[in-house]
This record gives sequence, C-alpha cells and structure tokens, in this order.
Amino acid sequence: MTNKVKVVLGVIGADCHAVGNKILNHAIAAAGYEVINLGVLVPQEEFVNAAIETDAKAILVASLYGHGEIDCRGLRDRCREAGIEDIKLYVGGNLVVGKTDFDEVEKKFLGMGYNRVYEPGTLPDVVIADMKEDLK
Amino acid sequence: MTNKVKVVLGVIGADCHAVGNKILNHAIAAAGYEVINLGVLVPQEEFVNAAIETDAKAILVASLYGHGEIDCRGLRDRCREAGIEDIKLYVGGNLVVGKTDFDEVEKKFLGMGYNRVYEPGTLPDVVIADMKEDLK
Amino acid sequence: MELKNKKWTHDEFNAIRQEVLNQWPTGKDVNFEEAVKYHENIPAKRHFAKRLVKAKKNGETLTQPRAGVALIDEHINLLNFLKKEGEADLLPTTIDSYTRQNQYESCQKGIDESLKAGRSLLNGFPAVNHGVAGVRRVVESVDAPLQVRHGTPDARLLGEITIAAGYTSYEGGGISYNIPYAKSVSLEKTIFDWQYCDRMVGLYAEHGIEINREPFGPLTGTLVPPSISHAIAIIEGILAAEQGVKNITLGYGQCGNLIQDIAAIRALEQLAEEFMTKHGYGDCVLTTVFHQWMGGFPQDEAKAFGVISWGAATAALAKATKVIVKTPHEALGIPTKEANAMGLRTTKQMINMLKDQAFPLTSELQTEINIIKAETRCILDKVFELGNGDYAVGSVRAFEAGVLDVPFAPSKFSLNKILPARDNNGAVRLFEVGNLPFTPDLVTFHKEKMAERAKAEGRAPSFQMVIDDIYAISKGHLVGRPR
Amino acid sequence: MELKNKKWTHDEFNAIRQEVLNQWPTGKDVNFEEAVKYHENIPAKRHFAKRLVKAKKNGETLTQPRAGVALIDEHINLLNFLKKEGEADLLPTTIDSYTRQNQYESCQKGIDESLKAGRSLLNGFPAVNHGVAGVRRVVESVDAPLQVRHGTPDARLLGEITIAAGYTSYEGGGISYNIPYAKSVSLEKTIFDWQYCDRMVGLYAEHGIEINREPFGPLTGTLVPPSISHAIAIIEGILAAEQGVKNITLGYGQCGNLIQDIAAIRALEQLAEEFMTKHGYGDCVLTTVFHQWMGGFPQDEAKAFGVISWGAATAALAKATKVIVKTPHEALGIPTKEANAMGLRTTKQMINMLKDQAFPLTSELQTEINIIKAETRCILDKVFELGNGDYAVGSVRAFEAGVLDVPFAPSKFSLNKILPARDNNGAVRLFEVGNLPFTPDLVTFHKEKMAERAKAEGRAPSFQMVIDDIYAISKGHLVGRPR
Ligand code: B12
Ligand code: B12
Repeated sequence: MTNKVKVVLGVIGADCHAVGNKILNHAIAAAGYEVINLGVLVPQEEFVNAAIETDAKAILVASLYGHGEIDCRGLRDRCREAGIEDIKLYVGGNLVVGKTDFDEVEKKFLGMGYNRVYEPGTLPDVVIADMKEDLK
Repeated sequence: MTNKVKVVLGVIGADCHAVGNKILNHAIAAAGYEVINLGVLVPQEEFVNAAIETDAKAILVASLYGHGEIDCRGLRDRCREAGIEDIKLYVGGNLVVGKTDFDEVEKKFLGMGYNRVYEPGTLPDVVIADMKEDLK
Repeated sequence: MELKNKKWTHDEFNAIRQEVLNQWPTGKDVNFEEAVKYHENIPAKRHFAKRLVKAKKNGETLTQPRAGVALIDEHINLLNFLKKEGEADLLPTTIDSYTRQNQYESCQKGIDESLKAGRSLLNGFPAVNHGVAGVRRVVESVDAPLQVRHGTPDARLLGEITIAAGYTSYEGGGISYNIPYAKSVSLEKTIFDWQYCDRMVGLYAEHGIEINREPFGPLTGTLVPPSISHAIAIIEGILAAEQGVKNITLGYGQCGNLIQDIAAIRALEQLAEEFMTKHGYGDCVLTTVFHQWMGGFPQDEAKAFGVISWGAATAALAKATKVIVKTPHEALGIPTKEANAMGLRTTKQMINMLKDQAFPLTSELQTEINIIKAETRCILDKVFELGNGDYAVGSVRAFEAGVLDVPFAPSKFSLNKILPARDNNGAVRLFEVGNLPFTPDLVTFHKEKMAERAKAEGRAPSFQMVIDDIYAISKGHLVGRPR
Repeated sequence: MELKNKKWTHDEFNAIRQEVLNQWPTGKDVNFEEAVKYHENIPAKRHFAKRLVKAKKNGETLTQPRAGVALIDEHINLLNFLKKEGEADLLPTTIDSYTRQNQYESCQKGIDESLKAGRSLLNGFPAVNHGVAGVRRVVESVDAPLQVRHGTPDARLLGEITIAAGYTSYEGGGISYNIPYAKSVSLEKTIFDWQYCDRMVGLYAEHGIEINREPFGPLTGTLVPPSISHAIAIIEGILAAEQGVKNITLGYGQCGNLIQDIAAIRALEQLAEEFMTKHGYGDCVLTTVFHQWMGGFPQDEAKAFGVISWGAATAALAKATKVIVKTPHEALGIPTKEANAMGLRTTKQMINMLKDQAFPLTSELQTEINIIKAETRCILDKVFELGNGDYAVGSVRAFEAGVLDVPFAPSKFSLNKILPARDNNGAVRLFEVGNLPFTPDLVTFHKEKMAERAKAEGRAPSFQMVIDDIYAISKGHLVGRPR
C-alpha cells in the first residue's frame, strides 16, 4: 500500500491504440502517481468500477480512433450514479472523426462533463502539470 | 519566300525564360506556319516592327516571369498606331505575379486588347488549334 | 476442434459456417454458389489478385489508400473520388472499429447517427450491417480492384459477406489481426477463426475464383523490427496457403532507414518464397506490400508530405508490388477525401519518378538482408520446433514463450519483453531482445548497434531512448536524439 | 582593359568603381570603409560564410528558400515568416527582373504600382532602388544569414549596394548569370563585370570581411548534364578565387536520377578541390549547394510536394551543404509566403529524417562519378587550352567553339548544338553531343545510353524525346516515354 494519489487510465470503447497509453502510464507513474492502467478496449463501467475500487482521484480517458464522441458520452452520469460524481474526468487523444477545429471539440466534451480535454498529440508533461494542480 | 502564314513569337520585357519559346517555335513551325521568333527579352516595339516587316497575321507574346501585367499593357495601342490594328494578339505564360485565379487574369488581358489569353502550362496543340481557327 | 495447421475438411468448415452466418441477420443472404457465379463475371481490371500479378510482372508499384465511411453512397463517392482525383490503382474499404469488435449493434447506432448528422460518425464502413446487397452496390459502382481492410480478430462473418458481395481481396490474419488489435482474445481462437477465413478463400479457389489474401504486415506500426513482422507474415502466409489460398501479399511497415527498408522487402520476398516452397506451397503467388510509416505522424501537413514522400520513395526503390498510402491529415483524424487524394498523388508522382531507377545491391544492403534473414530464420525455426512441426500450434506457444513478441502490443498474449530503438543510422534495432531466440552473434549485433548510438549521444541506452524514438518522426526527426 | 584571368589591381578596380556607383543615384551612398566596419559587427549566426563552414564541418544540409517582394517592410515580413514558419536556415533576397536588366526606372514604376496595388507587382526585391539604407533595414530586421540571389548579367552596382548594406553572400557569375539570363550580352563583358564583383568581394576579404560567393549552378534548369554545369561552376570558382574570394559555394541542379545526382555532388566536391588547389587557390573554402528540380513543375500541389521531397531526399543523401527549396506553387506563380514555408518544412522533415543515413559508395555510384569527372575534365582542359592557360579567355572561345554549351540557353553566345535527354534510368545524357570535347569513349557512352532507352521505348532517338523529357516531370514522370 502506498499513499500515492491514484488515477485510472485507459483507452475507451473498441479502441486498441496502445502506444500512447503505455507512454502515459510510464510518465504519470514516474511523476509519482499510482496508475491503475486498464489498457485498451475499456468499457465505461470498467473505468467507474476501477475508480471506486481504488479510490482514484481521476479517470484519464483516451480515445484515438474517432469514436470518442459516441463512446465518451454518459461517463459523467455513470460516475454520478455510482456515487463518485466529484471525480476528475480527463479525456484526450483524437477525439472525433476527422481533422476538426479543437475549440469545438473541447466545448463538446466539456459539455459532456469532462474537466479537461486534450488535443491530439498532447505530451505527458502537460497532463501531469494539470494533475499537480487538480489533484492535491 | 514561302506562302506560309507568318506569326511573330517572343518573350516580352525583361523575361529570359527560353524553354517554352523554343518548344512553341518548334511546334508552330511543324504545324506549317512561318515563325518569326524574336526569342527572349523582347521590347514591345520589336514585336510590332517584326510584324509589320513580315506582314505577320499574329503576334504571340509570352510572359513567364510575373511582370506580364506591366509589360503587356499598351501593345494593342502600339499596333493601332503602327497601322496593324487588326492583327491577332495572343498572350500566354505565367502572366501575373503569384498563383491567381485564371478567369481574372484572362479578363484583365482581354481588356488590354489581347484576342486570346492562355493559362500557365498550355500545350502547343491548344494554341495551334486556335491559330487554325483565327488565321485563315 | 483442436488447433492444427491442417487444411479443414469441407465438413469441418460447414459445421461452423451456419453458426457464423447466424451471427447477424445479414448473414443469411450469403449464397456461396451464387457468389461464385458473381465472381466469374468480375472483369480482370477489377480483380485484385490479377492486378497484383500483372504489377509484379511489370515491376510496377501500385498505390492504395485507406478509406471507409459509414454510409453506402458516401462510401461509393469516396472511393470513386480516390480513383479519379487520387489516381489510386487499388481501392480499399476500411471497416469501422465496432464491426472489428463484432459490435454490430453499435454499428447500427453509428449508421443512424451518421444519417442524422449528415457526416460519418464511424471510422469505417460497417459492411456486415450493410449486407451482401448493400456491399454489392459498392462493388458495382467502383471500377477498380477492391479489398477489405480492417483489424478484426473474428472476421468470419465480415469475410463471408464482403467476398460473397464481390470483393477480391481480404486483409488480415490470426496473429496480425489479434496482437495489435485485441487485448484478451486468445491466439488459439483467432488463428482458428482465420483458418476459417482462409478456408473460405480456399473454397472459392477450388471453384476457380482467386481471392487475394494479405496478412497485416505493420502490426503495431511502431518500431517493429523487420524480422518480427516477417516471421509473422510468413507464418500467416503458410497458414493461409495450407487452407488453399493461392494468392498472398506479404506486408512490411516502413521503419525509415532506406537500406533497412529495402533490405526488408528483399528479405521478405526471398524468405517467403523459400519457406512457402519448402513447406509445399510453391504454387502460391506471392507479392509484397510496403506501408508508408505507420507510427505517429507530424501534425503539420507540409511535414507529413515529407514523411509520405519518403515512404513512397522507399517503396519504389524497394520495388514493392504495392504501397499503402498515408495522408497529410494522419496525425489529426480520418482524412477528408481531398487530403487522402493528395497523399495518393504525392505518392504517385514519387513512384513515377523513381520507377526506372534501381537501387544497387550494395554490401551494406546485402549485410542488412543477411541480418534480417538470419533473425527471421531463428524465429521461424523455433516456432516450428515449439509446435512440433506445426506453425499454428507453434505460434501460440511462441507467443507464450516470448519467441514471438510484438513491441507495444495491447494484447495480453504478447509478452512485451522486447524493446526496439533506433541505431545511430536510424535503423530499428532491439534495445532489449527479450526472449527472442536469436543467436549470440545476433544479440551482440543489436547490443553493439545500440552502444554505438548511445556513445554518439553521450547517454546510456535507456527506456528514454525508446520514448524519444516513438515521438521522433512526429517531431520532425528519425532518430530521437536528446535535445 | 583586356579580359584575362588575373587579379585586378586596386587602380584597375577603382578606375571603374566611380562609374558603377554613378549608374543610379543610390550608388553614391556606398562607403566602403564604413561598410567594412559595419560588417565587423555582424554576429556569426547572421554570417553566411561562417554558417556554411559550420554546416560543412557538421555534415549538415541547410535549407534556403527563394523570396523577394517589391517593398521593404513586406520583404522583411516575408523573410521573417520564412525563418519562423519555414524553419529556414539561410535566407535569400531574390532580386526582381528589372533590376537584373539594370532597368531601374521600371523598378521605380513597379515599386510605385505595388504601393498603389497593396501587393507586389515585381517578381523580386529591387535592392538598387531601395539603396544602402533601405537594404540595411532588411539586414537589421532579419536574424539569419542573408544572400542576394538574382540573375543579373551586370551586377556591379547591385553588389556594391547590397554588400555595403551588410549582405554576407552574393550569388552569380560571369557565365552563369549571362548564358541563361541574357540574349545578346557578350561573355567578355559579363565575365569582366563579374571580375569586378569578385574583386570587390576580394577587397572586403583583404579587410578581413569574408563574403560568400556562389556561382549559379543550375543554369537553364532544364536537363543540364552535370559535367556542363560542373565545368562552368569550377571555372567561375577559379575566376572568383583569382580576384581574392575566399569562400565559395558551387552549385548543381537536380536531374532526378538518384545515383547521378549523388555522383554529381561528390564529383563536384572532388573536382573543385582538385582544380582550385592545382591552380593555387587551395586556401579557398568550398561548399556545395543542391537545387531541387529547376525545370517545369507539376501544377498540382500534391505532386509538387513529391518533386520537392525527392529533391530534399537527394540533397540529404548527397550531403550537400545547402539545398535551395522549391514550393508547391512553383508551376503557377511566385509563391505566397505560406506556400514557400510549406516547401521549406517538407524539405526540413525529409532532411532531418535522412541526415543520419549515408548513401553507400557503390560501384554504380563510382562509375557515375568517374563519368562526370572524365567529362568535366575534357571540357575544363580544352577551355584552358583554348585560352592558352587562361580560363577567362578560354571560356569566351569555348562558347564560340561549342566546347562549352548550355542546353536551351537564350543567349546567342551559346551555340545550342547539344541536346540532352534522359537515359532509360532517367539520368540526363546527351542525345546530341554537339562540339563538346569528349573522348570517343565518352561519346560512345552517351550514344549507347540513348540507344538503350530508344530500344526500350521502341522508337528512334529523336527531338521528340527531348520535348517529352522537358514536360515529363510536370506531367508526373521522370522519363518522357511515348504514351
Ligand atoms: C499507430 C497507429 C495505429 C496502430 C495502433 C497499434 C496499437 N495497437 O497501438 C494500428 C495500425 C493498429 C492502428 C489501427 C487503427 N487506427 Co490508428 N493510428 C496510429 C497512429 C499512426 C499513431 C498512434 C500512436 O501510437 N501515436 C504515438 C503515441 C505516443 O501518441 P498518441 O497515441 O497520440 O497518444 C499521445 C497523446 O495523444 C496523448 N493522449 C492520448 N490519449 C490521451 C488521454 C488523455 C486523458 C491525455 C491527457 C492525453 C492523451 O498522450 C499520448 C502520449 O503523448 C495514429 C495517427 C498519428 N497520431 O499519427 C493513427 C490513428 C489514431 N488511427 C486511426 C484509425 C482510424 C485507426 C483504425 C480505425 C484503422 C484505420 N481506419 O486506419 C484502426 C483502429 C483500430 C481500433 N480498433 O482501435 C485514426 C483515428 C482517426 C480519427 N480520430 O479521426 C488516426 C488518427 C489516423 C488517421 N488520421 O486516420 N492505428
Ligand atoms: C526553368 C525556369 C527558370 C530558368 C529559365 C532558364 C531559361 N533561360 O529558360 C531560370 C532558372 C533561369 C529561371 C529564372 C527566373 N525565373 Co523561372 N522558372 C522556370 C520554371 C521552373 C520552368 C519554366 C520552363 O522552362 N517550363 C517548361 C516550358 C516548356 O513551359 P513554359 O515555360 O511554361 O511554356 C509553355 C506554356 O506556358 C505555353 N506558353 C508560354 N508562353 C506562351 C505564350 C503563348 C502566346 C501561348 C499560346 C502559350 C505560351 O507554351 C509553352 C510550351 O508548352 C518555371 C516554373 C514552372 N513552370 O515550373 C519558373 C518561373 C516561370 N520562373 C519564375 C521566376 C520568378 C523567375 C525569376 C524571376 C527568378 C525567381 N524569382 O525565382 C527568374 C527570371 C529571370 C528573368 N529575367 O526572366 C516564376 C514566375 C512567377 C510568376 N509569374 O508569378 C516561375 C513561375 C516560378 C515561380 N513559381 O516562382 N526560371
């Protein structure tokens, strides 16, 4: 048992992009967090269950393959229903199908209840800086 | 002395692009015309003088280097003043500075008194077909 | 049924077929006899296998994009655009990710939402949901050879429907569509399910219909050393041939070092010929496919054009039979059809400028070919040994043992013990060879190559090197040097 | 004064200088002593010659665009944009065509009309009209090494003004800025006038100010065989060095066949080193510049990116010290700054991906190097002989005799007897060798190469082949095959 802050990490839906996930896992762990990495192809309920079980402070959802819009909808509600409504939800990757203006994408995902939305190609440093601020 | 139809060909102004000129010369001559080729770096008066001297039916002006707008202005007037106001004036090449919508360019050069205006990269066949029509 | 690399009998195949066709209502429209007749009338110019054979004979390198959208008319439109405006020689139909996971309900949702949104909300074409008749509309509206490209661990129903509909090429394989695309599907299952697909293609072949099959060469697309993907490609080639497949395209994803990449294509051709013949599949026609860089791309389009062009140049110099083309939108999202056509035209220009140029067989190239062949042989021989002479069984055991191992794979059935990194010239080597059954010489070779780079960079070989290399091309370099 | 390849005395130089400075009112602002002091304060990072030497030492290939517009602020803006958004290492100032013809009145008209139109109506920067103070505004507003690029037969005043203003590199030469750029200016005159320019640079050198000089390598940019441009480059290098120039960049325009192009850069380096040393200019620092394809471009931007990338790749593999970059707008018009930056970024990506890759010295490459060197030697030796040991005099006589001859040149002083065409692998050969002083072996070599292609195409070698080759790249191919 450690007293590190815990975060759940995973790639949502039918998405199998694994490389970014492995790198985020490595970087966030190296930054001093305990990462519960669910890997790829993770359904919403698995994120929520893992967060409850481990008492994680944030769920980091990745979606690379273009179905993010469909897959990510409803996660906030699910958290609420499960009694972890205050958990931070981060989402990043290539969230929608096609090259799109990021401002629009951000607005859409903020609207879905995510706390932070990251553009394609975001480097781990950026998210770690945000975690330092959000997860005290 | 031949009884071939004569045309004057040249690259106007301070323009030294010679390759297209040589190819046009070759192709138009092969199509049965007599080409008075003035080569590159040809001032307006030289075009007009050559046309008068040889009783040419058309002047084919090329401008590749971007100063066509400045160089080609006034040629029609000069022809008129020299008494060959009915001569056909063709102009082609890369007529203006920069990549521009060709319709605009065409309008501009038609307005300057040219009978036909050709877009960048026009092949000799196209101009020869037009000559067949115009220079009977 | 026990997994073996042995041609299924008709009974074995038919015992499963009905179940497969019942997986989704559209399955019932598959009629094999009618499909055979349908294929008989497909003209040569729309026939994938025939077009490849012709290209191989003429030393051409054909271009092929990736493309697929949710709705039929939109998809037809897209493919015709890529043919006309992209001058593509071969056309794909990229299947969406729900279909790949057999989640046909989600596909339906995607189709419906796409209809509503007026744009595709799926990342590919949900062929199973569109059914034989729907897919045939595509086949009949596009005048080019067509291939199904996907990433589906269980692709049996998808295969039945698309091939019955008239597709003449089918990508995938029991290893290459599992390890990079799945997390917890066992290899026994996917190899078995892909034997089904190969047997189906074999059945068509028995009826005189040649369908091209293409194992997915690039795997995770990220720093996969040639010997790893070659070993898997050749195993999948053998598994397919055993089930009666007669026309196979083996693939390789560009690593970025010219010599290594050309050597890889040559080694792949030579080894595949050799192993296929050795195991009695000498009648199988082999061609190659070169994938333009499959890892992370630069976001800037101008830089992406540089990466695309380098892939095109290498494909042409390596004389691969076809090249799979990336687009300037790669780093950001599924490309618009215009961006896709641009990638194709850039590639076409490059290939046409290079097609008359041969890359000389230099000693550096020969050395690299030798290395790749030696490594691949180590792996293949060990797989064969582990399977007691059976590549299917051997593959399962080899992955367990780490004798086969794919870098960065999401599958829990890949040991993930190896770590690739670039050497000082940008060739992909192994920083950590894991359990690969390499000879001590080969292990030393990799160590030395890594040491050479480490020295040049003034740092010890480390995981940071691997990370730097993963990002390097997207940040404008080949080798991820320290700043 | 009689033309000789002999360093001008200060008196000889000064006798002409006043006349030159009086050619246009802005000439009077040139103050040599003040200019020397000004140069002394130019930091190394903005110093062209120094940046090149560093690149050569590090094996870098630097990128440089072409760019110039009519007005000062606009031009500053443009250059800074290309540095920032194009990541250009070196910056140019391309001079407009009126200045090149010394038509400073027309320049003024162009400046005025540009002011009115709010866009540049000139195809370059009219530096003479802007004068020393105006040009210095550019020098002081752009944090990169700056070079004047033009095409001016009589570039004496332009040189005086731009170098006094702080430019550290000056392109051109008595042959290379005459034959492709003029019609009836005699070679005696341009070689003489360029001795002036070189002597001026030599004077700066005597005062401790190193200015880089670059003969214009590509000439007409259209199918110029390497030996022709190499001979001219080396002659101009010698003429410059004799006048006291100490830092010279020799250039070559891409032909398109990888082996020939790499061989060309290697041969150029080796020959130039050899000839310069032999004639007593061993203290001159030599670097090379590779020009991306200088002939007709495809209009389609995607295809243009392919051509640009191939030039970038070749430059990197040839390890040229710098590469001059084309843009996706090449076929249509002077590029926007955005298009220019895109060409630069594509090139940068390519160079960075290839910088760690060496092209092996294969026997094919060595053969090609040998051919280029043998041809160049034939020409250079004959020029020297014709000039009775004087390259300046020899050059004039060589052009008269067709011993030097540039394909498609507009100048009436070029005999225009040679005709280049591609061989079956796309290397540029001579379909008609004209009066080039080649050995019978070399003549046979070219004949055989053309025969080989003719046979492959089933047609006799003919002028149509030349025409087809001129259009080929712009139509998406390297070799202009019959359809
Ligand atoms: C490699 C790759 C693959 C490999 C993946 C192998 C594997 N198992 O990992 C293969 C070839 C198998 C593959 C398959 C597919 N892919 Co893919 N793939 C890529 C590619 C080229 C690189 C991805 C990568 O590894 N990058 C390197 C890592 C380090 O970066 P990253 O993944 O972007 O992750 C970083 C950041 O984004 C960020 N990040 C990511 N998630 C999150 C989450 C949070 C909370 C935060 C803070 C940050 C963050 O941090 C990571 C580390 O820096 C990208 C395009 C690109 N980026 O160039 C396409 C891409 C992601 N793929 C795409 C698609 C569509 C597919 C396919 C459907 C096939 C197809 N149509 O071509 C299938 C999908 C299969 C499936 N079921 O998921 C599309 C997605 C399109 C869209 N969103 O509009 C892309 C963008 C390509 C494209 N333009 O078409 N792919
Ligand atoms: C080769 C070349 C050069 C060579 C020319 C050698 C020579 N002496 O011939 C060199 C390197 C010396 C050169 C110099 C310059 N060039 Co230049 N050059 C080119 C290039 C790459 C190819 C031209 C060519 O030979 N094409 C092949 C021939 C067969 O085609 P063509 O010339 O287009 O001619 C055909 C058709 O256009 C048509 N046609 C032409 N004229 C006419 C006339 C009529 C009546 C008709 C019917 C048809 C017709 O028929 C011809 C045969 O098919 C073009 C860009 C391109 N096209 O890719 C730039 C280009 C023409 N050059 C350009 C410029 C600006 C210059 C310079 C000012 C330098 C600079 N800034 O880079 C100098 C100008 C010097 C001067 N005083 O003129 C610009 C012009 C820009 C514009 N219009 O906006 C271009 C378009 C490049 C660019 N995008 O910047 N150039």
